[in-house]
Amino acid sequence: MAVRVQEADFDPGAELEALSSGDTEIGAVVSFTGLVRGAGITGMTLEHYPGMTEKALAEIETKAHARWPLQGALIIHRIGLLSPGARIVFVATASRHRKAAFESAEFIMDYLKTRAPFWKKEAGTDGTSRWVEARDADDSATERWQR
Amino acid sequence: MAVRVQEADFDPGAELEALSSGDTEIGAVVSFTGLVRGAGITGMTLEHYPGMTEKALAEIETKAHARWPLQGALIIHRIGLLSPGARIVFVATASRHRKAAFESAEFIMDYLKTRAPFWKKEAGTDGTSRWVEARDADDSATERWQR
Amino acid sequence: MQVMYFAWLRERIGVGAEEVSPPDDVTTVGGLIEWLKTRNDRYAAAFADTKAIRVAIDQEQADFDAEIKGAREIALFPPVTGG
Amino acid sequence: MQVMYFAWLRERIGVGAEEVSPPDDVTTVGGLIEWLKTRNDRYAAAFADTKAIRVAIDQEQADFDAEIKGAREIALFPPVTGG
Repeated sequence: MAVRVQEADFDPGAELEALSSGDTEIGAVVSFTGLVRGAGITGMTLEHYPGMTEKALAEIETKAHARWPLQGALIIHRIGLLSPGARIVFVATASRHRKAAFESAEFIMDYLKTRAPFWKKEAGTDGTSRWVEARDADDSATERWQR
Repeated sequence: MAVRVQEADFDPGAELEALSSGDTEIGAVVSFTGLVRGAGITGMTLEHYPGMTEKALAEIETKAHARWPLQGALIIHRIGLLSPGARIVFVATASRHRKAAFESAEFIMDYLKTRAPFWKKEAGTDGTSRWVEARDADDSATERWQR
Repeated sequence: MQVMYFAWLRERIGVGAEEVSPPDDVTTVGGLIEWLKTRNDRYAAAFADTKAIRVAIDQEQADFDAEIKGAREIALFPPVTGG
Repeated sequence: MQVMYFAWLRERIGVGAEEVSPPDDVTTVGGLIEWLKTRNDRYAAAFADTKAIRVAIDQEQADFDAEIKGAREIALFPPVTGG
């Protein structure tokens, strides 16, 4: 179980390798990488709530482990100023079978989107900046795991 | 759109980088890596149907593109002799949003499992070898996309 | 107790965190917000739409009915948008 | 036409591919398999359980009712297990 909140970029290939190597029970590894989309913006600033963030991400990972048989899970979330195309978030899960790996990775992302205290502020190409608004679709995505 | 069938190993990090770089419309990249599980086996041989395999994988990718708005998709499947822990298959999809990336990657894997002409033969630690049997759960997983 | 603000709530109020001592009849998060609104126009404007406000007490999600007695750290912020 | 066998079907029959010339009254995949079974015991044993056999005609999935007339390449194999 691992959670990291950092300004620095990360290496998805190295993270996948570290997660899956050394345990030949693992048959399936799923990863999600979230990137800064570039349309109309020059960059994005990620603010978070130090202390609570790490706690919230660890709780989400614990929930995933309780729900699926996982050999491993990893959440990395960047903070600070990010350019278009930059990696923001990385989630990876490892399990014996693909269904558990897919579902748990999607579950972690859905919970992260509505439960982890991060806020995005976009800097527009027109010189203005604005806080990104939460999407109702994200709430719905989280709720479906509670049914 | 890309499909590769090869004996050689591949580098998931490099493949993810190639899939996501240069297009800042991409907000979400999902990858699946399938690995040889080691319990009771010394290795596994992947047989396939040259010609039909590439065609079947390309058709699955086309179906995924028709169903979700994807910026990119990649399927790599290895053939030949593989050791425990070795990578067998890699599927990656790139989209604006995470739901399309997750669903399309899972869709491709579900179809690949029941439609692409690959067969696994395991070499047991007891010296015997056996062809892996198809799982009903894989048929069900494919069928849910047809409802 | 310490009250923390994030994102546009922090920007509108003008500080990220502050020590506050609400009167004894302020017992819930909702009450705390109503009391903060009386401090000045910046607070009143920031909290005009409380539907847009989320709460954590001592770094755990909470709601407006939650008791604040004994809390060390109360955080108020807009819906999260990470990931 | 060429008939191809894969996985345990190939092993049981002993070849991976062969040219065959079934009589004119063999018009479907199912008929082809029944005709192959009459060739010798190896074929009869390999095709004993036809529920376990899948088919592709000219590299496209097909079923037992499919017409074989004009087919260049008919592949018979167990359910696939890749991925």
